[in-house]
Amino acid sequence: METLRPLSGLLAALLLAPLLPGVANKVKAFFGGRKGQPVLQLYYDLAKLLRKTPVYSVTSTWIFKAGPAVGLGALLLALTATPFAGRSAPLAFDGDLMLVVYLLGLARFATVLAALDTGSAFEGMGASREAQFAVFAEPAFMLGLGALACITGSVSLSGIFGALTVATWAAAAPVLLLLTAAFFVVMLAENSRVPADDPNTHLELTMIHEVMVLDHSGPDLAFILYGASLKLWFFAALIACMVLPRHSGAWATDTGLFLLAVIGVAAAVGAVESAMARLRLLKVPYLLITAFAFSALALILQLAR
Amino acid sequence: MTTAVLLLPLISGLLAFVLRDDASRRSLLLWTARAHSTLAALLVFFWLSGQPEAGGAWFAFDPLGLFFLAITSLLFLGASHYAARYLDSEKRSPGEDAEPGFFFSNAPEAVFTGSLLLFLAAMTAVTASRHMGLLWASVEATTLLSAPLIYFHRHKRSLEATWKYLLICSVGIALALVGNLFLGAAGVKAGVGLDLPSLLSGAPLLERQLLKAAFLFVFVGYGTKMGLAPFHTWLPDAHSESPAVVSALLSGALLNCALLGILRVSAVCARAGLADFTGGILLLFGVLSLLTAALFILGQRDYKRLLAYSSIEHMGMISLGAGLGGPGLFAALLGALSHSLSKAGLFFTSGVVLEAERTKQIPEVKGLLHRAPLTASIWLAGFLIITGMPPSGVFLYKFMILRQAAASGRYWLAGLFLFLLVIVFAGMARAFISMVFGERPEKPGEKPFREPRGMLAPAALFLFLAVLIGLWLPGWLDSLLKAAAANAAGTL
Amino acid sequence: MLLLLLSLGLLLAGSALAVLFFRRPAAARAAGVAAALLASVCGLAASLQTLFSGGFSSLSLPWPVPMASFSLVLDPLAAFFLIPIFLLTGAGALYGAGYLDGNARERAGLAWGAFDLLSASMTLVVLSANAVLFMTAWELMALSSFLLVLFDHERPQARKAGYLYLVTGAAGALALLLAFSLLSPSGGPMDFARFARPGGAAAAAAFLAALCGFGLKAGFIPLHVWLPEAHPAAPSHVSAVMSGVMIKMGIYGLLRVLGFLLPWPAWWGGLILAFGAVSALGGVLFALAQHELKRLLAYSSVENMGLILMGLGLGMLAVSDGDYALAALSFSGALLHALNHSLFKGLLFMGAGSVIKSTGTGELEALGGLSKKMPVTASYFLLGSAAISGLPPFNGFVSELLLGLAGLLALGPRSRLAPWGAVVIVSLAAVGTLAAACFVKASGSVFLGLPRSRRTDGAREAGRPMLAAMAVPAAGIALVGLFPSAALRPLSAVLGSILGPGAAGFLSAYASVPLACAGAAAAGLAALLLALWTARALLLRGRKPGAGPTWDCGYAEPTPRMQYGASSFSQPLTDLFQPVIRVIGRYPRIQEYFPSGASFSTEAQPLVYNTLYTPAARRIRGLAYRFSWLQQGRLQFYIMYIAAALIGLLLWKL
Amino acid sequence: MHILAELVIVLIILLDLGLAVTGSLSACIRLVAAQGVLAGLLPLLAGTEGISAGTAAFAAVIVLLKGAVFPWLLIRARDRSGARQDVEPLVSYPVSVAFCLGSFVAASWLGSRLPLPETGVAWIVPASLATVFTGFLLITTRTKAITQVLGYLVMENGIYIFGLALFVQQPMMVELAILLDVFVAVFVMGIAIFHISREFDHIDTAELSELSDWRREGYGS
Repeated sequence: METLRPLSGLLAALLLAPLLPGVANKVKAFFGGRKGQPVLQLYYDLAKLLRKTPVYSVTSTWIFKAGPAVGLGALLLALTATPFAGRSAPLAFDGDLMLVVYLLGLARFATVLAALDTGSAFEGMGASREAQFAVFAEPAFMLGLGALACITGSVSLSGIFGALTVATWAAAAPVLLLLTAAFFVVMLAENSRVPADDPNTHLELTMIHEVMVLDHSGPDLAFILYGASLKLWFFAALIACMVLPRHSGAWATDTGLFLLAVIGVAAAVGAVESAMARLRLLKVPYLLITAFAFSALALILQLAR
Repeated sequence: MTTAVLLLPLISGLLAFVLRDDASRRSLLLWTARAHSTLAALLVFFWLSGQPEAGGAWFAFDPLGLFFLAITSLLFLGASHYAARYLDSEKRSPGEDAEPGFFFSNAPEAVFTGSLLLFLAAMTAVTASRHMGLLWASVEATTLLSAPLIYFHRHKRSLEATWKYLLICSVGIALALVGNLFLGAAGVKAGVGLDLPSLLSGAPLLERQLLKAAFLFVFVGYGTKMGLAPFHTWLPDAHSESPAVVSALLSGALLNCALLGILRVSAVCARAGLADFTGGILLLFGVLSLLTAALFILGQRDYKRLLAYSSIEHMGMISLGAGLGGPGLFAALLGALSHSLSKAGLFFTSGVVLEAERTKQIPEVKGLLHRAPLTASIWLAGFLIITGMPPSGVFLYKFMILRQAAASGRYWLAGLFLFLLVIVFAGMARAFISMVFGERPEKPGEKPFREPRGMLAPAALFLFLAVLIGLWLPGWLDSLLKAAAANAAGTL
Repeated sequence: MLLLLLSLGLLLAGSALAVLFFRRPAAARAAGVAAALLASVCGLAASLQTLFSGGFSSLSLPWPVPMASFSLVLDPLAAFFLIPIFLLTGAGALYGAGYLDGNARERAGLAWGAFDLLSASMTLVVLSANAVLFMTAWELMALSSFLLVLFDHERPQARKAGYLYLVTGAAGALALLLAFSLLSPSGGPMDFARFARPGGAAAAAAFLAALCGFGLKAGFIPLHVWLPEAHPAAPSHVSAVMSGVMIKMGIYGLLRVLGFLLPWPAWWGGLILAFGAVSALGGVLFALAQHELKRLLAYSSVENMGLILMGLGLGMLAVSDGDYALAALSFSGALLHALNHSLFKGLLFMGAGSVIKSTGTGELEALGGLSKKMPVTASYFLLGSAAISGLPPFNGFVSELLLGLAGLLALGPRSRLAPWGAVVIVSLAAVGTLAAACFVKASGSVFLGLPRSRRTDGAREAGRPMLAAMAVPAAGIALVGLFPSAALRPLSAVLGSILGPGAAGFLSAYASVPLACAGAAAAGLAALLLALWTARALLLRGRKPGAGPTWDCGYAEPTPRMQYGASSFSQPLTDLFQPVIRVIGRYPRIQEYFPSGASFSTEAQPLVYNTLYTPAARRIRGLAYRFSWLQQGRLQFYIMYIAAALIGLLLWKL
Repeated sequence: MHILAELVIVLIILLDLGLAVTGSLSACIRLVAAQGVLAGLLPLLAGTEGISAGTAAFAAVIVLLKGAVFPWLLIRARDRSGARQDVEPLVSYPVSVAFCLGSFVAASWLGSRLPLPETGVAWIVPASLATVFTGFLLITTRTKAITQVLGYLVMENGIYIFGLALFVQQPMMVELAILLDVFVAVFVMGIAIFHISREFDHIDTAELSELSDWRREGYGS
């Protein structure tokens, strides 16, 4: 158990991440007055997909096959740098947030290339949109992290969230609220949730993430779905770190509270999806620019203190 | 030896008028040039070995004069070889103008060769003069003797150029005479004559106001001849319409003679404590010349005129160097040397380009590399050298002038200088790139062109020398330049 | 030093031999390539030795020219910039041996002569410690690359590029002359050792002149206009050298001159940082809008120079703020990025060259699906693309990590530089994603999907020497990415020679852990990917994947023409940045009921060139045109000028 | 004696005025010749001591050149060229007169500004400088090539008088060299005019403006 404790955050992420989309869907179903699919649906899907034999387009090459694996690998590594329940992540160093952001970039790079490898018009369209939204999401995210670095005086994820305490909240509540909002918006966009994208849409022309992976099947698709849930976990964990500044020091309590917070974030995603409609594609950048503005405003407020 | 170097071209020139036979006249030209250079080299050698020839009261060589004599003589040596080959080719193919169906004849070779040699005599006299009046007379003589050279091709445009050259320069030189009179008047009270040694030694005694007036008149007068804007107007016409060899001599040797005239008077002024006064005027007109050159080089359509404006640009730079004083004078003299070498090389090449393409219009020359690769390469190299690509003397002197401008705290001048140089470069680069490179349009009935090695050799040699002084400035040249600069500063 | 002199000699000899053998292309090529390769080996050995031992050697010989002396200094800063020179000219020579084979044989002699001269002059630029020598080398560098840009001088674009390049090069050189003059106004040789910071406005003037002069070579916005014209015009191995190394000479020179100008006022750093941010963002946006491969790469060089400048600017700000730790981090980020950029940009240009040689075009809209016909080139290009987008585990990430870390540290509690730090990290993030988009587009449209035209029909994999040459930068990319800690020592040595010996310690204090962790993460990522790939293979064991057409949402017969093209890919982004990227679209006008063929294309306008340079040139030409009346041909007027000048002078001066 | 010299000076100024308003080409040539003769005589009249043989000989040469040789050369050139008899000024006569008077005022001002050596003869410095300016006027406002030569000669006259005014003790050799130059200049100009008339059929300098950089049509291409 003692050897597991430092790795507990990573383990929790690996095991529980597929739960989050389920939670979001369940919340959505609740708001819609439906029963909805089971919370564990993604686990079933993954198990089924891993057993399936894939079909490959004759157009595609090894890049198409490598894409999902690279995407998953990048996210796995990113999670090792994600702090968990007030503890340092296994991989924590000055500037590790750069690593995390660029790993997300690597995952995107691989997915987009794989999409282009099919030579399909639809997948190209999705790839283009994915690349476009990242251009706005990533600066907003980086600037938010920078503002946090400015507040806490630390430049690693673990350091930042380790230094984030109740006292910090008391001193800089508006700034931190703005940042939380910015991170939430970035999370919605990066994870293809409403209002940036609709994971459940069936009209390819309007899809972003889903349309990029149309051609993937079998274990490759499983990698992609699992990777997507890990990404959601990553953002949810960060937001949980933001809103849970108080740590008792007891492992079990902290872990439990933290997991609840992560699931709460997923539920909030579901709630937003129930309450809002999807934005027009042209408006999505505006949403992200708003997130950027939140981050910038937070930084300015902090500097002007 | 001074007498010999003065008389040799004079006698040969007179002889050339008498000689009947073209071949013997050409060898007379060549041998006179060679003998003249030998004598000049000997004079330099004796000066270096510490036993300069004393000379007379009227004619003697100080380092400044010696330096300009050396340039003139060297240039003439190249020009004579080029001219021999050129006259040969002109003889074979009667001139056809760029305008179709417009034929012209050439001046008799005797007149051309004779004037060429007498021109050399006059220039030698300029460099040797120890008396301001004599200097003036010699400069005027260069004008008159070069006029027939410009009018070698007997057609309308060269006649027009000759006429303008003659009249503008004569008016200018007349003003220089007024200046000389003022100079004399300035010394009347102190009993200082117009000969250089007494002027220099008695400079502090001269009437300052008159000395200033004298400098102004002399500057405008010789400045006209030197091609400083706004007195430069004759220069593009004369350079573009005369044969390449004459353009080279005008640009490389004649302009220097006028520069020498200005330097002589400014040395006296410096001695009299008027260095700031003369410096300011030299700087002003240097900048004006650069500005004019920049404006007219941009979009220039005639490549010989382009070269002429480039001469104005360099005269402006040299004037800047002289105006800055100190190391700037050294730079100006180095500039005179480098400009003469590289511009002569370029003009020589322009003659071959004209022969190859039968037009002076830049837009009509395309893809010269395909028709005359060697000529095109020399042409391009010349462009790079004249615009100051290192290693070359031009680069060095440009750099030294800039450094001196910075050292004297004239930052605005330095900035303006750079800006104008960029414009000049842009204008010249456009012309040269479009001429040398590109696809060559098919011209019906055009025969393949045999590049005349005899004409290209002096061009290549001069350009090589221009590069060489940027790579290796021999000790003797350095000391000659330093002594000449001291002369020009009035300190020696 | 001796080894370096040897490689200089080898290069010059190779250049001379190649020109002499211009009638026998094979001999010229042999001489040129052999000299370049040998010189690279010697030079690399010497510079690595200096860099890792932190040595310093100099050589000074008299040179009988005013202001000049043949002074060479090999310090870590010089050695650091020698590495990309020798790496890329060696690889470039090898590549060129294959690339130039077959076309334009009669120009081979000149091409190889110019190539070796370019290598030699760049080496001399870095080594020289005298202004005259420096400028000579600098201009020879410009001249030799100018000749190479005009290699295909029958193409009007090449002539335009050559013209622009020559003129901007000359303008830059003149600005440098001014900078050197201001640094050493008093007489005597202009040795770097005698340079001193001038007082007052002269220091600022020297700084601005140097920024202008070196900036014109480094090609940051708005001084970049020659770059996207000239780099595509040259043969690809030359583009690789020009883009990968030659423009770095601007950075080198700036660093060298800044060393003489210490202490720096804060606004210098701010100015450089601002230029850097503008270049980085502008460069990548313009790159995104291009659809010619080499032009795209050229604009991407502008972007990367911007990143380097951002690091420099932040470092300078930190120095004037007294924060040497931050300075050490940002300077080393900038330096390392300079090295990294030469590696991946060299690789990318070589990859682009292989595509162009094999298909005859670099138009993205005419290519596609080449990864099947040129798998090795495709892999190299993808590697370069990932590296240039700053993605782990490659080298681009390491330098961007250092830059980002510096930006984040600037945001720290002692936050006088906080706004600048914010600018740096936001620009980094934006540039990173935009660069990724740009290179996904480039590699996707060239190598992935289906061919968009018949140009790719005859495509073949590049020849052996070209592939071997590409392996060199590729190996560098992987090595720096996996072992970033190895850069610590050389970088400390270089910092020591810029900021003084004290600065070296700061770097290891602040950067050793992040670099080690980045290396570990890179290795971990590699292992993870290997594991995942193995897992995937295990899962698929014994199963035969099906094959079919691409699923196109029910449409049964997708054709290559239905693919997303390069323009369509970037259109959403270019539309959003419309004020910066003026894309002119040529839309078809459909009038008949049954329109036959119609096509749509877009073209990005060079904004800075069109809004800054063209109007300025037009204004000046207009002025020249207006004043051309002065030379109207009438003698009377000419004489009047003389009279007027005389009278004016008399009134004014007497 | 000085009275005589001053009378000559006044005559020279009047000749300047006359040149400014004369419309006939041959009259102009005669006026310039007269001015030259007067200028040549001036040293004989203005000298304070006796007239040496050298001075007399020099004066004789000048009178001969300016009074006989130059007019002859110019009239020959005019006849050869078949030029019309008018000088065709570019500005109206009143303006020419005003300019001439203005130049005299300016010359007086200039002379007063400069600490020139005392001369025995009144107005000689202003008159000489005014003559130089009149030469400029002739060159710049007349269209014919011959009038430009005339202008040049008037300038030379002015300069000659100016030299006298300053009483600079020129050595004879320099004087001679200068004189020779002027002579050759006029000679060469005469030849040039001859050629011009042959090439162009007339000597109107408006024709002599083909060589120019004036881009009237706008910046092409």
